[in-house]
Amino acid sequence: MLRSYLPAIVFLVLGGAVGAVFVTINRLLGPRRPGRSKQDPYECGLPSEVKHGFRFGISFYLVAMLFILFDIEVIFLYPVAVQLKAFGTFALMETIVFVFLLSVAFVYVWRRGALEWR
Amino acid sequence: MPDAPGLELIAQDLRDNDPDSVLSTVYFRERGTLIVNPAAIRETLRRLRDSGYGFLASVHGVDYHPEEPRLGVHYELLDMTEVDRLTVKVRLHTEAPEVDTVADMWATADFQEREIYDMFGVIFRGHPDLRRILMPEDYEGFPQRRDFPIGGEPVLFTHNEHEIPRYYE
Amino acid sequence: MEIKREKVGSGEEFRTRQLRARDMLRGELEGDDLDKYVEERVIATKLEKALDWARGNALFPATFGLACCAIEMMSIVGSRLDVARFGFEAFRASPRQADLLILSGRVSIKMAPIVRRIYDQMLEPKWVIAMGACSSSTGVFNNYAIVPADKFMPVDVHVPGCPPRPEALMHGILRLRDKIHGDPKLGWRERYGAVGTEEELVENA
Amino acid sequence: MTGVSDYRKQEESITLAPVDAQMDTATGDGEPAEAAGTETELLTLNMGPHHPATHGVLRLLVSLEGEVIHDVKPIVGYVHTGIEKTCEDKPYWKVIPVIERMDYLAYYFNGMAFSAAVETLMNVEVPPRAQYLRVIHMELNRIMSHLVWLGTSALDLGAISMFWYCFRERETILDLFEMSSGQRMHTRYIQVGGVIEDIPPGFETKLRQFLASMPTRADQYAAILDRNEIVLRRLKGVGAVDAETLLNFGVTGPLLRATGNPWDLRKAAPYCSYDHFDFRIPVGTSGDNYDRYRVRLAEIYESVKIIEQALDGLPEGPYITEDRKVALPPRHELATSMEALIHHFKLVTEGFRPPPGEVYYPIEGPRGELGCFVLSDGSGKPARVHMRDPSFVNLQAFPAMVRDSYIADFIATLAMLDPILGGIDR
Repeated sequence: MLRSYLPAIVFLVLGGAVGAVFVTINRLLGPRRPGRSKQDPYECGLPSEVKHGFRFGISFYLVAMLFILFDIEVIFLYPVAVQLKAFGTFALMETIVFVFLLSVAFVYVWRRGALEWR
Repeated sequence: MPDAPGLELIAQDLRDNDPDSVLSTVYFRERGTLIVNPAAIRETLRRLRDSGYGFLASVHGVDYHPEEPRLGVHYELLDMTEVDRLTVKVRLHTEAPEVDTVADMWATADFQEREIYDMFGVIFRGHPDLRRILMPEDYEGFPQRRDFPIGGEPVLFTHNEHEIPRYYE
Repeated sequence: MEIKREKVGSGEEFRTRQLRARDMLRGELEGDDLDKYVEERVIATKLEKALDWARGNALFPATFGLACCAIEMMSIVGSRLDVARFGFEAFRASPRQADLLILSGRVSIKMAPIVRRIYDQMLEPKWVIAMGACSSSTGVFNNYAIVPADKFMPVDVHVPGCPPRPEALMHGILRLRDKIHGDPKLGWRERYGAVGTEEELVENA
Repeated sequence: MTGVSDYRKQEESITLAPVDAQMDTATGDGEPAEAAGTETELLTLNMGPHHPATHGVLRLLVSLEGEVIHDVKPIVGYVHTGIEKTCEDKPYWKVIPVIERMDYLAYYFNGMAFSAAVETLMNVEVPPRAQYLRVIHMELNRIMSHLVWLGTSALDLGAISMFWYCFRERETILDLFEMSSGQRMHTRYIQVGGVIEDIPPGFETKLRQFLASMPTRADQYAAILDRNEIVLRRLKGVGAVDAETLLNFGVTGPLLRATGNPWDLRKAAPYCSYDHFDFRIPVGTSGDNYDRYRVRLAEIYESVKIIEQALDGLPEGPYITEDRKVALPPRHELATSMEALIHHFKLVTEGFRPPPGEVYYPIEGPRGELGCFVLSDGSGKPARVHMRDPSFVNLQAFPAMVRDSYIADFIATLAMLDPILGGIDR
């Protein structure tokens, strides 16, 4: 069972290794002179007053939700696209229904005006 | 440009309205200048604007140091239809450098009056947001007055290299 | 100080190197030939020198256009003076991603604390080039409003000129690169045999 | 919302547009705003001095409602060099290098404004060849200024390749400046009484090559940007202000001409023999960002036309006034005539002394009316030099352009405003 997953595992290990190497090298070799004003948030050279407890507008949250909703849909299409020959026409019909359902959701959201950026 | 008689005509009908508004007129290099009493500046400029000088090109301050009413504020008016320029000048003493603002008549005067306040210390009564524009907010002194030292570092020559502390002392 | 001219390599020596490289590629090079070949290619160096070599060749300048020198700084990115040939093309906007601050322009007293804060917020290792006469000394305007960069910031390279030609700024950047690589060419001190006449500061004399 | 830091207490007097009544922000540090309701709080942000999109050290205090701009407060002065104070301490002909560093993209115009003011002060008549040379160099400088503006604004909109095209043209123009005056920027070519040097022999051929290639290059820029989908979406109908409010703000130059008002000092009050050339004034229709872009691009073609006519009709004669009181005598005369030596000595040591008086001389800079006010008290040094800088006045109209627009349009409008901070802060 492990054989077929080997490339994916090697891929994951390599990715993690490269990321770790870059972080540790910077931490080890980079000169470290912590300064008080180096920790301050950078706001074009002036001391920043935006405290982290700041409340954002609702439209940012709405757009994030819509993005997640429609972007995950693409992820579901990948496995089907890779093995389309093996699954045959049944999978094709399946994905069409899936996409149609989501497009209904998309039209609803569109008509309700959630996509208006204000 | 309003030629000499034209300038006198303008001064004349300003005086008809308010006798002591125009103190004197100067005609130099084909350019007319009206020297106006500081109290009547708003009325004069409004009247000139209605009579055609609708565009205020520039408002700038001048320090005539030796002459007594030291601080001067110049208003460069421009009549875009007849391409006619006129300068209106106001002379102020340093003890009470107060004059009415024209920022509500021309929005262009907002920044320029703030610069005059910043550089010469002329206070514009009624200005929406009179504070320093070019110098830091907490700067003391008005840099462009003639008695303000020009500042900067003295240049090191052989004769004064011992009096001036080197940069590392 | 006369200029010595040596030939790069006479014809036949160049031929032998070509043949050895071909044998190397075919894998037929053995014995001491192989050792000599490898020795020439590998330089034994300390980690620090390798780091300096890497840092020197990939400085990310922070776009810090103050005044007229900024226009000349912009033109070194242009096509005639391509600073990308030396690896300095990526002008970063935020101090977090930059390690070279080119102070191009005049620093007024209202701007000095901001320049100092941005210098503090840059990550180590960081270098500063004071471009133009105004940031090195007060330049043309020796008056109440201008502060020379040395007064509030450690500066590595001063580029004279008002504004300095783009080639002068490029020369300044390359001179900084030599300084990072640890062998700062002393320029006129070498040309006129004045090595050793550097002015020592009083506190560390 | 945000506790007030000690730095802001120093600027306590900055008053932003009052937040709409029914919304109250957090009072003091720490307590959350109870009845803020669904209304989003205003985020006060500094698009501060060190920012890639502000075309110099311009600080914009922006209060944002989500991504919509509620109010903008431009705060300037971060590159204030006290140039007008420095001018009062220098003889007249030493003032020109200092004046040229004010609006560092229009240095020929600064030199011209100051020299023309001093010439009217002293009633010096500039020979026709000098006037034509001044026109040639000023129009080249206008093209260069528009090219730098086009390069950096297209960079702000994302068209990075435009930066390289425009700076390639700029290099050819700077070569011409270097040929005629020896220096790329701040050339001090225009002097009181005329120009410093006559143009070298090879200048005319190189200039003709440039004039031949510039219109085709400008066509290429137009082909890239004019009907580009992104540029149209970003610029069309954005930041439009009607001519009336612009005039009230004192705005002149391409910003005013974009709204359809053909006010251009070269046509309205011709100076320095501009009336000898026929050229047209490009005028927009609706005054939005797209018109400002098209007006400036069309001005490049007009400037090329002016230079061609000036080069064809370049009169012979002296390149600087013959009046020895103002201009240095030629070097070879010093060996022979005593008067030339005396004039030379007097000019070099102390400079000339204009009669007491004051003059305000406006000319048409690349960004609007650039007026130089010179007050002389009869001594060798000017008593007061003031430059009415177009960028300083045009910046006041900026809040009116961007209120209730998105941040992206804010950046595009700031790019089209073409502020030069050296001119704003003097």
